[in-house]
Amino acid sequence: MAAEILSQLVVLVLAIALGFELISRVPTLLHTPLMSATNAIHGIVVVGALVIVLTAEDTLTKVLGLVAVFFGAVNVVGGFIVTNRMLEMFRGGSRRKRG
Amino acid sequence: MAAEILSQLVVLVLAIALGFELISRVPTLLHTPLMSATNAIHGIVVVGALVIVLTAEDTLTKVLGLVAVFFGAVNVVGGFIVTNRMLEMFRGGSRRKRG
Amino acid sequence: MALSTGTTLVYLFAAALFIFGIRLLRSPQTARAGNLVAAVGMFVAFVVTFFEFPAEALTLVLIAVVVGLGSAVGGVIAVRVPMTSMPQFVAAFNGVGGGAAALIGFSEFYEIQLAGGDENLVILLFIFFSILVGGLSFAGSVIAFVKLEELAFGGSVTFPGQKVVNAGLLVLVIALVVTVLAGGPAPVLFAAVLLALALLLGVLLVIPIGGADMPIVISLLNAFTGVAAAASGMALGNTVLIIAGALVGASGTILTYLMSNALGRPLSKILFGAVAAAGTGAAAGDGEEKPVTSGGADDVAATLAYDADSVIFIPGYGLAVAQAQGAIADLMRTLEAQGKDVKFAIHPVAGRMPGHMNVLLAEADVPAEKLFDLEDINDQFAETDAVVIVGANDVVNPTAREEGDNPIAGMPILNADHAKRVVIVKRSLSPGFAGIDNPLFYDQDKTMMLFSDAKQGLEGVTQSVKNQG
Amino acid sequence: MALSTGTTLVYLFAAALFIFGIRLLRSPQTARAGNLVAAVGMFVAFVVTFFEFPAEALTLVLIAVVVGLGSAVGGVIAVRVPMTSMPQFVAAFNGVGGGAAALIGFSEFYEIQLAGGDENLVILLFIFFSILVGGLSFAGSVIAFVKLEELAFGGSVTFPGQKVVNAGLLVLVIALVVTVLAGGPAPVLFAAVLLALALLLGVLLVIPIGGADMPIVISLLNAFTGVAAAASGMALGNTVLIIAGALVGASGTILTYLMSNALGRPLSKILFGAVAAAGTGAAAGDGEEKPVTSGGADDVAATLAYDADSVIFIPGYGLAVAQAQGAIADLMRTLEAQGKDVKFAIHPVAGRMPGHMNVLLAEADVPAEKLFDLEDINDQFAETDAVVIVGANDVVNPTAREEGDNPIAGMPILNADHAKRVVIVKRSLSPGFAGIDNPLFYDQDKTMMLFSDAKQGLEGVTQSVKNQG
Ligand SMILES: NC(=O)c1ccc[n+]([C@@H]2O[C@H](COP(=O)([O-])OP(=O)(O)OC[C@H]3O[C@@H](n4cnc5c(N)ncnc54)[C@H](OP(=O)(O)O)[C@@H]3O)[C@@H](O)[C@H]2O)c1
Ligand SMILES: NC(=O)c1ccc[n+]([C@@H]2O[C@H](COP(=O)([O-])OP(=O)(O)OC[C@H]3O[C@@H](n4cnc5c(N)ncnc54)[C@H](OP(=O)(O)O)[C@@H]3O)[C@@H](O)[C@H]2O)c1
Repeated sequence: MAAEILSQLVVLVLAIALGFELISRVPTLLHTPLMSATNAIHGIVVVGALVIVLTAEDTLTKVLGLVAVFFGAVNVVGGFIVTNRMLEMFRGGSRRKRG
Repeated sequence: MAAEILSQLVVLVLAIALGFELISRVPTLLHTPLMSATNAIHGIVVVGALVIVLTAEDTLTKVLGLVAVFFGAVNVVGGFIVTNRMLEMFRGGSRRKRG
Repeated sequence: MALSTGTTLVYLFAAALFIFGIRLLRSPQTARAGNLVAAVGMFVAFVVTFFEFPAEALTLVLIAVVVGLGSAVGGVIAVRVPMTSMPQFVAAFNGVGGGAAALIGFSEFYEIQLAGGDENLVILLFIFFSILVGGLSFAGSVIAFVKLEELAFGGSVTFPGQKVVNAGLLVLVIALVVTVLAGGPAPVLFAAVLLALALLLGVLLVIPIGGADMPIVISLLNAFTGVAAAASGMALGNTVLIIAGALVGASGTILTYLMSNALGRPLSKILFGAVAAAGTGAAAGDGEEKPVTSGGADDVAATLAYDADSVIFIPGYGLAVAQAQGAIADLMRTLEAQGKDVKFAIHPVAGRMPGHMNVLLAEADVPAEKLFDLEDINDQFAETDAVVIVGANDVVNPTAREEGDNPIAGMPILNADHAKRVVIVKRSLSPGFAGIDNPLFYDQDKTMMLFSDAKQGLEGVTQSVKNQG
Repeated sequence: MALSTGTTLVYLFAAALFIFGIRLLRSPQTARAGNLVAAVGMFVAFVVTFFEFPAEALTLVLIAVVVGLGSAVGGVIAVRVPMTSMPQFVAAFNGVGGGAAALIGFSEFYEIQLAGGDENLVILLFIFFSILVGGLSFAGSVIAFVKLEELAFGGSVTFPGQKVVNAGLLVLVIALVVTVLAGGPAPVLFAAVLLALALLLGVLLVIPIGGADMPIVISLLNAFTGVAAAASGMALGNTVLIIAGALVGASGTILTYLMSNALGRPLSKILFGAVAAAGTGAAAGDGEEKPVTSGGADDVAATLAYDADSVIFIPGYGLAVAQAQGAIADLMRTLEAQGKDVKFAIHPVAGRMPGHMNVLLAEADVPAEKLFDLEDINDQFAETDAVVIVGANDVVNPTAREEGDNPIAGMPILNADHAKRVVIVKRSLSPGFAGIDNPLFYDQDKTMMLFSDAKQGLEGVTQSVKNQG
């Protein structure tokens, strides 16, 4: 078990370093879409919530897990669509005309 | 065992991605020192060689391991010193006058 | 909970898609593709989880319903929300994510207690961390949403002793965690209390922050949710949660830093400034009536047509509200047809999100080479005949140059006041986002106010220029 | 070989130091600190390994001796080697690293065979990979070293059917690996043959590559060694090897790409160009004597003192060889004292490593703002009275502008030939690195050759300018 946590820790550290590097010098223009996209990506909690529901031994956990799945789904779907809408406008905006 | 390899694989992939990000836009000026510094860093094989020697069951492996340790030590020590010499010159070069 | 080889590989693939997606998001040309790539990663990770943990039909149905509901809610909101309300809905989506992380942490803790409470200390720490940070992010995002939608808590809400209360809460949290880890009684109850405290902390952290700083706070809360997701991933032993969460946590932190730099507001000042200065709050206007020069569309048109060879447009939030991007592009073309030199000066924080103006003007087919950043154009105002400020306020407010306590002190502004003539198109003398008065309005020699909705006002001016031309 | 918690954490710390070190290396101000940080990481990882795997005294003594020897050899070479021979010694250090990785792979394989040969397939694959890539990198680096030290294999060595031989070798390698994995006979022997083939491949890969492309090849081999180190880390289950190796493998690949772009030589052309064109090799001069205008120090001084208000210096490899950085700085100051405008044009690949000239001139206290990159200065030559080219050749060779097969075709060059007068200080008419003749020498109206060692020549000119001034 300890070995598993340790290798997770290594993964965690590397991913943090990678996260820092990925967003080094982005144009101001893209700050909001990037925030919005990463916002959608942390919707990955929906997977964690799913694991809780799928492995739950107790009803309370299952219910809480389902609430979390709901939350996560809102986060993911809403997040990606909003980001896409923002980015759509960068192309000259012929597709969608709502500002 | 398979689980261990898998988590190593995750680490490998993340480290590769990180390596790519780290060297995105470096000034030409620093290409050679960077090459030289990363050259020193892969001298980390000296640690692998050490592991071979320290865990060797057989004399042949031990000898090969020792050769590898020697190689690794040359790589590490030579690499870092050469890099340092190159970089020393960027500061106006009052310290060392050999070109 | 060691995962199967297949699942681990698929999770790794999903993580790689997230990384690649974020890479693509760094350039405007590839950003949409990047968003799509990340979404595919999400889908893949979601689907494979069902194979890893088989469940009975009822559970699957429940999940399907809940996911359907969540997607519908998220999707409908995301499609409907007007561009100008984006920040608060990003906050909302972020909040539910944080809430999910907190619930995951709590559920996992509960299950561990049911199974006998015997768990690795590090895992327990990560569980508490996800409850705490996730809960904080949830509550903070709710407050941010409420503030931005102007439902309540307008401006900076402070109360005496806020600092002491916050510090006390933190101590309490630490004490709670230590008690549980040391094997104290009623761990589940304690975890529930921890969650409650986290929510309270989230409220207290965000409530004193003024609206102008909200986008930065949202970005910070976004990073928090990432961190909470990574922590819950550590607790569950789930690689894709760890990687995606850590990516967002780290990149969100950097992004927050970049944004606060672009807005000229150091993070510490945003988070603790209002609390430290509790009570001093900037006055939103002193009630006294001061005289201004105001004119109609014809007056403005005359100024532009006869007195100006070079014109700089400064668009702001009001342009977005009035959907006047087409109208301003028309005016640009009309003036150019008369041989005038027209440029746009884009302040980095004009509007309500970075890039807001660029997005709007791109929509109206204003060529990108006509848009100039603050640093590139600020020296040119002195040689410019006329500046037309449309629905912008804070970004041209010379008060920012003054030292002191005002909410925009130190923010770089566009030097509109250096131009020979200034035209300001807005509906009234009411202040902008930062809630402070703008001395530029009252420079009667230089400034002409055109009190109008931005779209109608600009259309009137264009018409009038054409008639006069 | 699961590592203890302490060791894993220390390895992780060392890996973090490598990452942080590389970050610091990206900017000239912090680069030295970055190198130091990485070295500390290396030291930490090295030391903790002894705690993880205790050994008897004899082994420790042996290791101490070997490490001492290796450090001494590496250290002495590194301190002694002149700056101009850096590339070949970087190649040498890289080669031994690759050799070590290959030996690790081979030893690990041998131990596995001794223990019964029962091992995970993935591990075996990584072992073969480290033998193959490590061996290739070793042999390739040796050849690169030999070429750069001009010990043998000058120019591009090719033979008919080289492509076929290479392809055949590759097929053989794959066949070998498959045989062993399928449980064929004599696995250790096969591994040894694999190593031998890897060495052969390394030789064949590098031997056809001309000297001008060597730095890029060294960078590529550097990436290879990183990859081999990562593979051996996978085989040993050693995190720090995996991370450090992968970092170097990936960053080395990018760096190779960046360098080949800076030199205007796509990688595929470098690696396979010579083999494809085997036999066409560029002629190093046609033996025919062509007339040139040559002068002495006084002639050059007169040109500079009376005919030129603006002067551009173009330093090259010869400046480094002659250690004439101080002399050229003196001449600069002397001319400036006479009110002339002096600049330096730095070609990105002048000298023998990127940044070579910047390093040298910094050493001589030439202010950085006098150094101009190719793009920034190339338009100014036409308005410049005199250009003084010191020990440079390829970087001003107009042949590069011609289409065709010559080794520098397509490389951007400094437009020295656009200036009114050109002075070239070098010892003879012999060609530069690329081995091709330079038409600029023979432009008798414009060009004056000063046949001299760069240092003596420049000192003479400086003296003469002072006397005349
Ligand atoms: N870009 C970002 O990332 C971001 C994010 C959050 C906050 N902020 C903050 O937002 C502010 C942006 O400055 P800004 O100058 O763009 O905007 P502003 O200071 O908020 O001023 C906008 C002005 O537009 C006018 N307006 C509203 N509706 C209008 C309409 N239909 N037609 C014409 N005018 C209308 C308003 O005046 P009337 O009511 O009189 O018409 C208001 O004074 C800054 O304080 C910035 O810090 C920026
Ligand atoms: N910068 C890099 O990263 C890098 C790396 C590897 C290869 N290269 C290649 O190296 C070349 C660099 O071009 P370059 O113009 O700097 O150098 P070059 O073309 O190699 O020419 C150098 C010239 O210096 C002269 N020289 C040598 N010793 C001298 C001395 N003591 N005093 C005066 N002159 C002396 C030589 O002529 P004499 O013998 O007649 O004196 C020679 O023609 C390019 O082909 C480039 O592709 C560059």
